[in-house]
Amino acid sequence: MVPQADAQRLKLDRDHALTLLREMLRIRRFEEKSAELYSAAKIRGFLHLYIGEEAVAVGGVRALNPDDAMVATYREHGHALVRGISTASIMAEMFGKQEGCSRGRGGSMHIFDTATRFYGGNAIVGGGLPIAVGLALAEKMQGTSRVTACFFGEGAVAEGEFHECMNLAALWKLPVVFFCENNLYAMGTALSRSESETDLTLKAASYEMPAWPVDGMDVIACEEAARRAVLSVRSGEGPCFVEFRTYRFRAHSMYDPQLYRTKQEVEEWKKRDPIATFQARAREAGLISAEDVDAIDHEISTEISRAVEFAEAGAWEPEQDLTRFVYSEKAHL
Amino acid sequence: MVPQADAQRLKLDRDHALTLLREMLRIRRFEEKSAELYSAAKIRGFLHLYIGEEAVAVGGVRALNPDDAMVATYREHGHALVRGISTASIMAEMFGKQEGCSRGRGGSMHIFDTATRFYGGNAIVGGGLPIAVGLALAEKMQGTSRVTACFFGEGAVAEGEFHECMNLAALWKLPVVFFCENNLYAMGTALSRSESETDLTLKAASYEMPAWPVDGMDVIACEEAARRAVLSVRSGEGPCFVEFRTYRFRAHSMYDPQLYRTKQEVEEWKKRDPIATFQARAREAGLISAEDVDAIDHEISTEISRAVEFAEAGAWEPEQDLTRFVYSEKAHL
Amino acid sequence: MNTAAKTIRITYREAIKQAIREAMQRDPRVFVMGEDVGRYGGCYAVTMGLLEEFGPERIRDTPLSESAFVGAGIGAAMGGMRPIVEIMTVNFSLLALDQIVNNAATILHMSGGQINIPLVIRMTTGAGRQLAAQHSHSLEGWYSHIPGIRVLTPATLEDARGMLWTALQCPDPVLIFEHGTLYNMEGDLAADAGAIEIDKAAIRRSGKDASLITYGGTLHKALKAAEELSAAGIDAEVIDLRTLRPLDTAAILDSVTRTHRAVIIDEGWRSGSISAEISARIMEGAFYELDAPVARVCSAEVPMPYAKHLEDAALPSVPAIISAVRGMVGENG
Amino acid sequence: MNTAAKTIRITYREAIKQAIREAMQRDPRVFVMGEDVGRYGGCYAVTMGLLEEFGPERIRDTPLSESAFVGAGIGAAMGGMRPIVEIMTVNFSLLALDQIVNNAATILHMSGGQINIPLVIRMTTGAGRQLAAQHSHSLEGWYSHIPGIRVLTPATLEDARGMLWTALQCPDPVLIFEHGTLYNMEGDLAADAGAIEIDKAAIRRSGKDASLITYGGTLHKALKAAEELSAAGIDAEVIDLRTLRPLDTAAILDSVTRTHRAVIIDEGWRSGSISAEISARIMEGAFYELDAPVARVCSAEVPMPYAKHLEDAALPSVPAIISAVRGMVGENG
Ligand SMILES: Cc1ncc(C[n+]2csc(CCOP(=O)(O)OP(=O)(O)O)c2C)c(N)n1
Ligand SMILES: Cc1ncc(C[n+]2csc(CCOP(=O)(O)OP(=O)(O)O)c2C)c(N)n1
Ligand SMILES: [Mg+2]
Ligand SMILES: [Mg+2]
Repeated sequence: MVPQADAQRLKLDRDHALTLLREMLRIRRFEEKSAELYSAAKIRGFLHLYIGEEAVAVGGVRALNPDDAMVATYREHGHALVRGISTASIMAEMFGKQEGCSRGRGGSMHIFDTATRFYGGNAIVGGGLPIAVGLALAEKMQGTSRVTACFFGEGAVAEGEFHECMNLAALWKLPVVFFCENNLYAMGTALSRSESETDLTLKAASYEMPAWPVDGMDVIACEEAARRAVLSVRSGEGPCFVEFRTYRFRAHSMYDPQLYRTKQEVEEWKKRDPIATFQARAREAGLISAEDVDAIDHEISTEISRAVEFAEAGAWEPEQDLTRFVYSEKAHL
Repeated sequence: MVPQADAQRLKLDRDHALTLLREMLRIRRFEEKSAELYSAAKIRGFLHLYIGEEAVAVGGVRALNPDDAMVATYREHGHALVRGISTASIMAEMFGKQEGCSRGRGGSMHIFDTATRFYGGNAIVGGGLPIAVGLALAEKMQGTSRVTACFFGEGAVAEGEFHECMNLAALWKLPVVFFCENNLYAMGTALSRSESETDLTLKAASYEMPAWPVDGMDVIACEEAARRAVLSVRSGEGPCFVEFRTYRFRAHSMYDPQLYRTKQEVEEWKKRDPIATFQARAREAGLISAEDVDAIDHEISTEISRAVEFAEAGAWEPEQDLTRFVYSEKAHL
Repeated sequence: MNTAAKTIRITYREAIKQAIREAMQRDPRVFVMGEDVGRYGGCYAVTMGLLEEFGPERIRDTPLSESAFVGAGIGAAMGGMRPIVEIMTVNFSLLALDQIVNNAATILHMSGGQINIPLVIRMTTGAGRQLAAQHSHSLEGWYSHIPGIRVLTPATLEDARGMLWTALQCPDPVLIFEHGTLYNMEGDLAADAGAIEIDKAAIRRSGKDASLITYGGTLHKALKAAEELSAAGIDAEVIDLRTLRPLDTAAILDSVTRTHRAVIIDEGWRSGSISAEISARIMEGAFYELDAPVARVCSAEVPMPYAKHLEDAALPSVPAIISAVRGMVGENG
Repeated sequence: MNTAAKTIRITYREAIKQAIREAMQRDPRVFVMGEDVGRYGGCYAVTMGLLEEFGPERIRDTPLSESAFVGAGIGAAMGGMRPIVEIMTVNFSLLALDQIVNNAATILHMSGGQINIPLVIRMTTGAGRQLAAQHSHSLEGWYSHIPGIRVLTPATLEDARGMLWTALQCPDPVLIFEHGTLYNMEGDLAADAGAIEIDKAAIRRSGKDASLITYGGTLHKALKAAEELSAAGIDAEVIDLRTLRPLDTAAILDSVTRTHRAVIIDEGWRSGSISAEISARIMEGAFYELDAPVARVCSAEVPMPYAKHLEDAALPSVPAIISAVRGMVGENG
């Protein structure tokens, strides 16, 4: 099922290695800070951490061109950061401030940014898939060569919308790439308890859609698989499906006693931490040094503390503006 | 994928042949009469004829035990007749009379009969599938060995509910058999215009569900395939999927100019008329005679004219009873 | 100018088709997507012939996947197109409700005003054709509970012809409900009839004794009732709401302030129908103007029965409207 | 007897859990099915511990397939079971709406009274926790538009403990809406508290100057407002509707006939909310008793914003209730 085009391994050079590490670390530190701010009640509502899955967003989003479109879920801080939405505007959004990328109306689950064609942040499982299919349809009808990437968790595979969207995309050969983040659990429900067939690539195949799995803890493998898929989609061959096999290190959201899995299982997976393993690999390969890591760490923590200051300093949207944006303020587009 | 149990061909004897012919002819004549009565405005609303597909209902329903349950679609006259609901009460239902099996509240699309465990008659494409899954769940939880049969058209395969129900049934190994009536069209939409993968058995396989196709114009093959599937389901091996490859000779409903297919295509299929071909086969095999056919014809036309008289003579439910059956009249069950 | 005087004989169905044709000719971003809109010609023949004129890219037959193609309409609208999504009937729109309520209606707001969804969704609504409980809903009033969408109910040839283009210019999602009993309504329409505003109610008959407030399929029953009442010396005003969200409260209060009596006619089930909202707004805005309590003539609270006499009894009728008005004009009148 | 005097300290969450436990102990046909009800312990921990007590057959974790498992609940109820289906939140119930509206609510009627659906569906409703636009709906009033279902909104410990059993005895589908902000509400409950009737409203505080009519999450705001008003010498009565379908119109009219003034408090969006129906019924049944027009305090018509100050501004508040009452008691008071 794997398109052969561009099948050779990525050549990893120093810059590339530094970038991958920096992107993954930014997500990790950003979310560690977010968890802290949640306990401090600066961030409220639901907060879903991506910690452990960073390689997927980094590999997947980097495979896109700046003018491609993307759709994600409520667990989308990582994707938004890699896509280039500013750390400050995302943090301000989670604070509920007017300076947030969604003016504080969306919060953690609803990050939107037209500048980077980031179409959310959707809190209904499976709810973003039809949107991605429609964005791809628009590209096709307008004759562009742009691709739409749709990130979603393996839990969404059980939803009827997954089925309808896979079929529609394949039937119409739309330029959409389905990036399934299989972290083995949908809240507390293990994949084996929600799917009669747990090999998700077989499902994709039943729509005649090329599909392949990839180690979601290996950022290089993720980027390769994503680039291969995006290339195939961009070449007009219709949609592709990539299953990223990954794992969520933290709770599903901030209230989750995690009765459904053992500490030991979590510890086993942590040995495959995408950041630690990649860092070790890159060090061994002599691509990066301990100083590089310190420099990146420093750079990131500065960026994040600036973001927090920005969010703190932000303004609350005036209460009298409550009902703005229910209907458009422009009469025409 | 074909369970081996009971895999040998059915032995066809004279009685069996007479029964199959009688059952198919009853449906054919009943619906020809219904079409006539529709033009005479005795029957109103939507009327979906099954003409051409009789072998499927005859084979499929005969495979069930009297205490098994079944669910069908708005194109269900045939299934209801084979199941043993009286011709008179079905005709009265289509007349909208109180003597109808659903008291005239349901009409052609909503035939219900608890005595034969016939759970409708559903006019939402795919809408009956979850009900069938639930009926099967109830059987399993109550430890019975009863099976639930779910008939639906190939158009329903595109609905999210199909996907959710196939997975749930397979995941929980429920005693439900999916009988897909693939007549190649969903109203005017050819299967190839609605599915990226047109081999429906492959879809079933993606849920780890045994599935096989059968010639839906061959009543013997239909009965064999259905019996094999029901046997496998009853033995506790979980759900099965059978694709009956058939064809609708008439319009989708009474208003359909049939712009989407050629007369020639229809004529080609009519050469495979399940009744004519079976009759010829049975005659050749010396199992039935011309006299038999005449006798059956006579018997059926008598039954149908009696049914029409019964419907004509039926009463209109009193208007003051309009809001009965919105809520149950018994306080408890 | 004298072309303005020219009129053509046309049906409601044809008026909608001409509006679609004109929109597609004027704006290449406009396309139609839905079940059987192409080869079949539309389940109510509204799009008949458009496939031949515009081709399968712009007149898109979809699989039976309501949630996916409605959601794809949302995505396509975000992506720069101007989709007209046809859902065959309101009954099936429930399968797409999550996309309408959780995405179409919320994304402008959740994105802090960044993302518009210029989407038009058309669907048939209403009862009166003996289609029974699953095919006879009137949910347009129910939909109008949802902030973020607009709800239109064209009841005249002018509105059938003119509301669509204006809806397509609107930056927000617009739902258009076409009552199934109106398609064959024939009359004279100005040859140059075109776009028409979509947020004001209209007085279809002016009168001084009572206000009959209605919309869609029941407008014509209200007009007939007004005729008969005038024969009896009661001069009723008939208000066609035209748009259920936003409601033209000013027009309603203005009429009631002149007539001091109001009867609301609504095909929706009485409890929680739009008629309740109208009554509440009159309570809040014209209480001291009322000579009698506002009355409602709605559908009986029953899943629609198939039998004609029961369906007739369940629906608002001219006699019911007349007696409601008489009852109130009797009182301190 | 003195056990009746005994009370226990309990939360709303725990009261529901005890009701479920008791039902499962008393009736082997009762089982719970929904997303994460088992291993996770329920998204709001209502079913925590029940898996261990009753096992995975009766505490069934389902895949993310709302339409299928709600429909399966309908089928299982037809098949002799007494399912309690948990939909995590009302927001996701939209994915199952077709099954609820087109099957659960219609089948008793379409089958002419033959087939009952003794199904209970529980779901969390309401806002107040900064969950933003896709997780903050209050649609219980909207659901009560549908004939054929019953809608319960327990707002007290007694009702949380007692309504479920009575609902399970009901031969028709019952939807129970639990407001998310009530789960942690703690108080004293009679040790022998048990089943309680489900079709009468209750006076939670009697008063003579105005009727505050409400239900669910806003009951407690209304009671607080009544307290503050009494300090100001205004004696407000507080009616807890308890059941939104069927509405206890007699109780509403009786109260208004005594107080001559009414304010309806409803967390639903104002237009087309249940508050409109209540106002309309007062218009129709107690118009001449009113000293002032009925007022409504509802949610602002906006997809719920994430930012706390905006969410607070969007929801009914104690001050808003107080000023509505004061405004009216001023008038001809
Ligand atoms: C339609 C719907 N049902 C249920 C939920 C509640 N919910 C939120 S996240 C989640 C788990 C989703 O799991 P998965 O798709 O694997 O994504 P992950 O959280 O693992 O990244 C559930 C059940 C929801 N948001 N939407
Ligand atoms: C959810 C839904 N969408 C659309 C329709 C309108 N409709 C009625 S029958 C039909 C075609 C169904 O085709 P198929 O499932 O193949 O069954 P067949 O009519 O061929 O027996 C359609 C689109 C419907 N009843 N329900
Ligand atoms: Mg997951
Ligand atoms: Mg078909």
